[in-house]
Amino acid sequence: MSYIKPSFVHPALPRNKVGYLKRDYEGTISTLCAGCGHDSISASIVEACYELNIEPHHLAKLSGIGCSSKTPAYFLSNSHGFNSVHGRMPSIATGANLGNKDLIYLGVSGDGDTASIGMGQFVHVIRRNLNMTYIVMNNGCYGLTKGQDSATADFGSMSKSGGGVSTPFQAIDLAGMALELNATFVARSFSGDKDQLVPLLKAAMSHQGFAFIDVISPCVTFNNNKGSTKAYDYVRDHIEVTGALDFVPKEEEITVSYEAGCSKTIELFDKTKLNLHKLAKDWNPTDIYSAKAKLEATKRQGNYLTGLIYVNPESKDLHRILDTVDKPLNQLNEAELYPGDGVLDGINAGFR
Amino acid sequence: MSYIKPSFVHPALPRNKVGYLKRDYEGTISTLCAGCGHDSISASIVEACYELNIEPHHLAKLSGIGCSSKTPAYFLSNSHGFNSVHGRMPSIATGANLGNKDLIYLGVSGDGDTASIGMGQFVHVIRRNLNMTYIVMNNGCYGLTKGQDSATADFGSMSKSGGGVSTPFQAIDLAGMALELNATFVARSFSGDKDQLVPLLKAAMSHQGFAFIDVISPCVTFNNNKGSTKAYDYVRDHIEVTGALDFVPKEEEITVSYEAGCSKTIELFDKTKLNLHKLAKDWNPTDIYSAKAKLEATKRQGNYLTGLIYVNPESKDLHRILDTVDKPLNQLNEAELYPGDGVLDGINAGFR
Amino acid sequence: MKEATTEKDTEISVNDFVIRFANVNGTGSASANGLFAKAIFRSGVPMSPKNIFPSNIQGLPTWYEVRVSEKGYLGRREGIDILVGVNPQSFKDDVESLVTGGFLIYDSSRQLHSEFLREDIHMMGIPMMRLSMEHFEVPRHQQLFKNIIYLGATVALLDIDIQVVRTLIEEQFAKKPKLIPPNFKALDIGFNFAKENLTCPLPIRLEKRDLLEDKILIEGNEATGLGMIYGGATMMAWYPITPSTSVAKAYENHASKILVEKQTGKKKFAFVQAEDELAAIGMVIGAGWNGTRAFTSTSGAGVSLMNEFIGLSYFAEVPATIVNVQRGGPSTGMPTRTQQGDMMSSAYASHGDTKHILLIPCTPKECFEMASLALDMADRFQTLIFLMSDLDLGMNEHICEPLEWDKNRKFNRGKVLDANDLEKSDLDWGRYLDVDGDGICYRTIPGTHPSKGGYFTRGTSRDEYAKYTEKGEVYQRNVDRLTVKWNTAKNEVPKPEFYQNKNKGELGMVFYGTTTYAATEAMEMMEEKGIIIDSMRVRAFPFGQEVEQFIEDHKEVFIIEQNKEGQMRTLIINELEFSPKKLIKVLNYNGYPITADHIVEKIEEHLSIRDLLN
Amino acid sequence: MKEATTEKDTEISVNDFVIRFANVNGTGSASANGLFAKAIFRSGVPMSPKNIFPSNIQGLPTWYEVRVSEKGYLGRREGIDILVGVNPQSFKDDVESLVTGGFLIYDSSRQLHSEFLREDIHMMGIPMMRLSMEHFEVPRHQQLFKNIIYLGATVALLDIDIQVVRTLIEEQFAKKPKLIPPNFKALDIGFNFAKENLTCPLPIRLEKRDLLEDKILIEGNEATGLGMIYGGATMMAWYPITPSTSVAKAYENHASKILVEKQTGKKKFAFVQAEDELAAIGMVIGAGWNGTRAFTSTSGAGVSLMNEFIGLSYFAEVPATIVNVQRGGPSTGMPTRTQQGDMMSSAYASHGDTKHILLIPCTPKECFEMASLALDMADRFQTLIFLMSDLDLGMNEHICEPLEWDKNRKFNRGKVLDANDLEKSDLDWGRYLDVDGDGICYRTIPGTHPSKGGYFTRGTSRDEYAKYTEKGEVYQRNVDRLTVKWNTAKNEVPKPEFYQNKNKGELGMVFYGTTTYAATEAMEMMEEKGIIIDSMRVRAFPFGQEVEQFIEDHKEVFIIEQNKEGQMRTLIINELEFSPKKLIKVLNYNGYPITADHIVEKIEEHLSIRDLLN
Ligand SMILES: Cc1ncc(C[n+]2csc(CCOP(=O)(O)OP(=O)(O)O)c2C)c(N)n1
Ligand SMILES: Cc1ncc(C[n+]2csc(CCOP(=O)(O)OP(=O)(O)O)c2C)c(N)n1
Ligand code: SF4
Ligand code: SF4
Ligand SMILES: [Mg+2]
Ligand SMILES: [Mg+2]
Repeated sequence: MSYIKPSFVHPALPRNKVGYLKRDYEGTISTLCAGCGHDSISASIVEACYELNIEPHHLAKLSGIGCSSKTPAYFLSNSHGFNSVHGRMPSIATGANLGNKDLIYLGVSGDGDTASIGMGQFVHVIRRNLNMTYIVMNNGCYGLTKGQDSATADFGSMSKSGGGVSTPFQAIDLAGMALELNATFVARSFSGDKDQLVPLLKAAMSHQGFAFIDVISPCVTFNNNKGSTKAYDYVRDHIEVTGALDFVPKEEEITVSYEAGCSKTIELFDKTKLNLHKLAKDWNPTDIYSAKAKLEATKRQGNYLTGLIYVNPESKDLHRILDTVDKPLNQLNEAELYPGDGVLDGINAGFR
Repeated sequence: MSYIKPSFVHPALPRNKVGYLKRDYEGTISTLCAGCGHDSISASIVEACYELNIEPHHLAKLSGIGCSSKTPAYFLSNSHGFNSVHGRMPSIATGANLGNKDLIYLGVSGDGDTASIGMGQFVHVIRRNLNMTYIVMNNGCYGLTKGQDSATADFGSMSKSGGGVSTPFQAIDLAGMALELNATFVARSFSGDKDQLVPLLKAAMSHQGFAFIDVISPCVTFNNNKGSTKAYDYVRDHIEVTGALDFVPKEEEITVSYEAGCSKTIELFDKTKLNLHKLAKDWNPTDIYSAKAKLEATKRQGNYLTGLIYVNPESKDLHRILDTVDKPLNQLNEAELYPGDGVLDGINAGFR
Repeated sequence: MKEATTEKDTEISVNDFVIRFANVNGTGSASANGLFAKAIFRSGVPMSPKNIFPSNIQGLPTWYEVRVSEKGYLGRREGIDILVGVNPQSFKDDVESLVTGGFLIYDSSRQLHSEFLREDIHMMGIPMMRLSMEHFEVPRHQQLFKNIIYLGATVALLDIDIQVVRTLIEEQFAKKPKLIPPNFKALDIGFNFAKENLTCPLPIRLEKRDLLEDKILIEGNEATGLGMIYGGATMMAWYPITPSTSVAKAYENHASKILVEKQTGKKKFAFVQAEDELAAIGMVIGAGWNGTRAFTSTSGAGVSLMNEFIGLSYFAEVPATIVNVQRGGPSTGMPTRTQQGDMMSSAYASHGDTKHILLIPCTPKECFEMASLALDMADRFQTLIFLMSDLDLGMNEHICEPLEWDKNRKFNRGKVLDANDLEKSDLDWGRYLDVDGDGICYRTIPGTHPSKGGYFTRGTSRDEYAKYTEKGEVYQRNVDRLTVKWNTAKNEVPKPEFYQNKNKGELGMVFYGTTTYAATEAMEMMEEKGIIIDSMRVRAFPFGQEVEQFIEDHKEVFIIEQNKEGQMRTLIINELEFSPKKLIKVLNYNGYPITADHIVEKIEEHLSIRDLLN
Repeated sequence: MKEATTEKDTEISVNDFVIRFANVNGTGSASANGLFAKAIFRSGVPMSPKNIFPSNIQGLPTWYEVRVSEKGYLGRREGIDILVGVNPQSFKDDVESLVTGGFLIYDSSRQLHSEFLREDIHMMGIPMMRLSMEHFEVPRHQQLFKNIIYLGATVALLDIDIQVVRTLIEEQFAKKPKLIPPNFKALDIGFNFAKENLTCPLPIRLEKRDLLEDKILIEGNEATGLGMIYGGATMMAWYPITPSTSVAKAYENHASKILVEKQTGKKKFAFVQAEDELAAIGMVIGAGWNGTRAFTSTSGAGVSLMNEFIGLSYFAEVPATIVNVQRGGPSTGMPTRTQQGDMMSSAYASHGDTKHILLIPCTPKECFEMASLALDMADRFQTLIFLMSDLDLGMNEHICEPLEWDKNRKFNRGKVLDANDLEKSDLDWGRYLDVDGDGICYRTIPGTHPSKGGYFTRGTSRDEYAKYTEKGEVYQRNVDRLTVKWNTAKNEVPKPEFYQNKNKGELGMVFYGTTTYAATEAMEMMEEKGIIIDSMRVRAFPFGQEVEQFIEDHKEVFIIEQNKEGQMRTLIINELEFSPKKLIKVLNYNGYPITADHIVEKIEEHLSIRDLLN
């Protein structure tokens, strides 16, 4: 059941550059559990889209199945969305993107949806460098089916539904996987850290290619207990940050100046700039080897590395790889697709 | 079509410790293309099983679909085999292994079978540390369906069937993936290097857990041309070896002595010893971080790292993780599985 | 609006009513509701609860409906007599759902908005939340005990023995005894409030009986899980999906207690949460190939994903068992609603010419029995067996006979050759050689013999000796043998159950699974109206001689089922070659369990139209 | 053994024979065999080649069979008149496959073993390999040109115009002119050897005709790929699988030439080799959702894997097209043999109550037309369409009318609202609102309008305004609308084709797809015997009024198809509610294309049994 929110608009509410209120980026009222990390991520998405001046119909929301995959109903009501099938959102996103390169594609998935049933598609959408933002709302469990361990549940972690038995398998580190697969944008964040997540989302949506954000997002109902490494308390205590990120849209100047030596500016394809500061010293965000090493070093210390982990500013997305025309394929009409008079005659002749 | 080979046995042919001839480990005549790398791997498997004194019925062969997956017909005729469906051999192996932990499981797959349709199962069989040897006969293409690129085809590589277009995607490095997923035994070899492959196979089959061997295995029909990075010539020229491996069965002593400083002995679970020498200096086979770094360094130089890459001698396989009884589950009889008199009465009572 | 309960405009009705609890999910109401149902069960009166829950974890409307029926009608019945409405979201609809003269029990902590008033029902306010807040401090407790307060009130109103409920609470919290006193307290608060402020008991009420003997109250999925254990399944692989998840849970829970080696604590079973349904069925087939009894449980989308592997099991002839707990389709559909909508897609699953054996239980007891039977039949027929349950059977509690197991029962392992068999000098063994003429061949298990019996199992065509072939006539011989095997199965699957002893009237009725509850009730309702209909409950696919005969013997046969297309009817027409004309669809497919009223209405509709035409 | 060719014990027979080439695959014979077939085509004589190849790349037996039929019978015919046997592995079987009086052309480089001798055939040795080694040096060339040598010999023996073959060689090697002279040389070697050593021509021979007008010779898959291009498909996603791979190849090859922006060289299409079939269909659905025409092609196992997604397309009502090039099933089955074995599993694919539109072409021309029609219908009905081809149609060359395209044709995009439509003030838009009463609703494409028309597409139940719901009556309204849509489709799918103009005799015949070739031939054979059977070729599922009427009009109807269970018959019974009794199965399911003889035999068998019973 979803509720329509009251639609009274206070005249003085601020509008962004494209004329929308923050509210225009919201969705129906969430039906998730009160306190669910996923709702915080939805709020960050609303924020990021508002600040990024995205027109709602220029964005398409895609998801698989799960509590996490329900969230696209809770943000950007005016955008088209597709709640597809379990684990297969990447293929839906690929087809949609190939059909219309001009939209922004925002995919939302869960750790069950991505790391188990969806692993194959996750790997291959990375390999194709599809131009999309892919968020995993990572709670280490299967929320919607009542709390079973997912493949990102850490070895030794204990969930509420596990009956006192701790996870006996090694966790899959989705950010590590993405790096191993040469993803062109890899980040991690925490649902509770909006300050970090919002600029990451903006950077991800500005990136030309596959932008992956692994967001640790506690499940308050099944995996927020003591002993769980995906509980709010545990995560808060085990975060190590790569650096702070300032997102500077293409038309803007970098105004703040940071201490030399521990800051870095990366220019994306569309002239957007990512301004990084307070950098971890053993980390270079545009060097994938350094990123891998940093991720691993942090893991070895039992911590979550958050923030931007790696970005390839030279990234070429699938459309560039396939060399498609500039006009979206879904807008090519009969005349544009007609191979020309005589062509079929020629083809027929070739078969005689 | 498969042919029965002549069965005349020369009385003086050597037999191994369990009384079998080399021929007892062979299969029907191969129907693969003359010169196919896969046939050489089959020959190495025959050799390894013979030398390892495996009784044929103590080994089960499993495969998916593809030229590679046909090979189990070409070795170990007396062993049971299962040519299953495309990309899903790991799940078949898991079920079989859970049913009878006492057999040796040898899985054979192709790069199409594993890196595309089978990626999800590959990832998860690693995560479960199933006790099996998993060989990918890696030719960078789909042999059986006539040479399309597979996901292990290197960026820029050119296949015969590609119509002069080079691979526009990054290759998936299956050994890298396995390491990222904490596989407990990771190796790479080349179909043309029997001397390296045979001891690796023996070590893999002795390892208690998931042993992965990525074997570069040229497809002479579709991907052995100039411009292909999976062609015999190219591979031969681009190999870097981690070290030489001597396999020392549990009952034997290490007799050869190697130069100190560049050799290392690893004892496996069953007291089998892996004796490594001529070690690459920046590599420690039991340290996964060193293994990852070495693999990556080699890749950056455009080379294939071959040999044993990583082994975890403490590996605990799925049966240990699940804590199953010592007797194979498929041999538990009615008496052993009967929960006992009165148990059902108790259960019924609980539902009143 | 009527004055609460005092007026005698509702006649006294004992042990025959439907009560519905309208709650918000995730607020702890499940426990209170379950206690209510169990109290009636313990009072010896037939009843059946239906849990109508949303596909979400917390905060959405959920209903718990209990039908109490002295006559033993356990199907759903339309028309709610008593409604306990504590969910503001659904309150309006809930109030409307009551029958005229029905009783509404609501939380009067806050004044009721006039839009909710109905003149034709009895409205009984109980200030549940206020009472709870007065007596409990912690907000979480206030929330939880509110539920026990309304439970106490219904106990008083329906004249349920409060001692029965107390005992249930004691049992429930036996391991957390500290929770017993506050539960007792809340129960009393509600009970006393009702006694003091409302006229108790209502004209609709309960009276103790002894109608249930030693019957048990159990969910179908729980019984299925147990049946698999007794049937010898030592491997289960699965992937979570509603409404099948509780099969896995039951298997794991019980196996962890009763399939454990005493001395070592080690497990005599392997329980694997797979990465998806394709892997789950692959593991089951791998185990089956290796001579291990194994199964998976899933629902709609999961079965669709298993299609390729199902064909492998069928064609390579490897035993496997799938429990399909059906839910509302197509696609993700209505994951928390019930249907019998996968009959055809299961029977004919996978590409090419395939058919699969279906076993169709209707009670938890039968789930238990058919679970072990499925394992036997998978081994016996070296093929894939579907156990076709549904959400209603699987996830709701049902009253049934106690589970039984013959301790001397042997597993039917089917035709398996051991090392001695293989040694026999005159043995001309071919894996796909039909020695006995029943279409079933002898198989071998990996590891059996060092030089004999090894073969390469495959999903491609092969000859009798398991050698790969592309020869047309050899292929054809093999698939024709599969037809022989199919025909053999017809004689060995469970026979149908007849009601009214086949008196060979003109009219017949066919149903299966959970439709049975309402169908048998409908039969009696029609009998009262003078319409005699013979009935048959189908318990398996393919159909044996008895099924064919029954349909043959009747001029018109109603096929009653819970899907849109009349899928069982299609199976019957297609396999038994009956004229579709004589088989009339009676369908219900809105996701709620079918009711007897609906069946009667549809049948009468048909009969009156037919009479009109004649 | 008969003396080669001189005796006149075989009557002269012109343009009516079957010749089979028995080769080893991967040895370059495909090119020689193709030249042979094309030479006959260029001689203006109807013929049809069948490639019978193994599921492997090199070294196994492969056959190429050409039927030449002046009367234009293009189905397969049993009985081989001439066999060119150059494969030692299969030689024994090949020799046996010849009809009495037939001609065996073999490689006499080595002495023939006596076990291969047959008294009742003509044996003509040609020292192919020896001749090749004498004239060519490189071993690879010796191997290759051996094939052209036997081609030269057959040209002489059958009296084919050698100039026709020369022209074909010139065309084939237009881009590698250096290869022309050695091919000419080899051709002459064989030709001259035959002329000098054997009596040419054989009594069985070719004569030029002009029976083919402007017809073309093309594989069905090639035409399908082209049809998709003309039909406006700008996205194809696929995964390699025999026998569907060449659909993808054709689409890619042609699109790379004709769907390219002149100025920039950029592509007006996206062609993606997916990681598996689940991803392929997912991409197609994603594209369809986004208003892009897209399709995938696959076969048996692939369709099984797509089952879950097929249900999503159906229930969420997203356009998608699957080309199913059927092969021998079940499971991996016989991947290089033909069958019509996926009719049911495609028609009812996915769990729950689902049904899908099938289009069933029978010639490459129709593949071309139905490909674009499928795209139109997917958009029009907002659902998934299957184009049901098979290996025989898809991978063998067939003679058919040239492909045609009306350049003024508009794509039928179905009911799509654009920004202007959405602006209309009186618009009460609901994504699943049946405004027109045909069950088809108005959809919107992402990106259309900043504040209107956005909705959340899902595979779960929802109301008319695309809002999630679990309400039974809303669910039911929605699926009942899908039934209305289904009924609408019945009137819009391609109508059946009738042969013999429905003269309403007692007997009827129904067939579809590649079965048509043999069925129409059988019809004429039976007519000659005095048995008149009306015929109908079904071209789509669901069935329209015409299909129903035809079956209604005949007392007995034979349903001829290439699968074991009679799947089309099941669809007819189930959807049209005919009594199974009047529908008689005539089946062929050994993987080889069905023959007219087989059909006639089965029908006569039935008729004589029936007469016996009467
Ligand atoms: C094919 C299929 N299998 C199983 C399910 C049942 N299912 C629904 S959600 C879910 C798990 C979701 O977990 P996750 O992706 O981590 O999301 P969360 O609920 O934790 O946010 C499963 C298994 C399904 N819908 N489809
Ligand atoms: C579900 C399914 N899809 C597609 C195929 C067709 N197919 C057979 S083998 C193969 C590729 C094999 O490639 P690879 O695993 O690399 O093996 P290789 O032949 O190169 O050794 C494919 C796609 C199939 N058998 N099943
Ligand atoms: S169950 Fe967990 S993941 Fe799902 S909504 Fe509740 S808190 Fe969030
Ligand atoms: S096609 Fe390639 S992979 Fe297959 S058998 Fe031939 S050489 Fe080997
Ligand atoms: Mg999760
Ligand atoms: Mg390969």
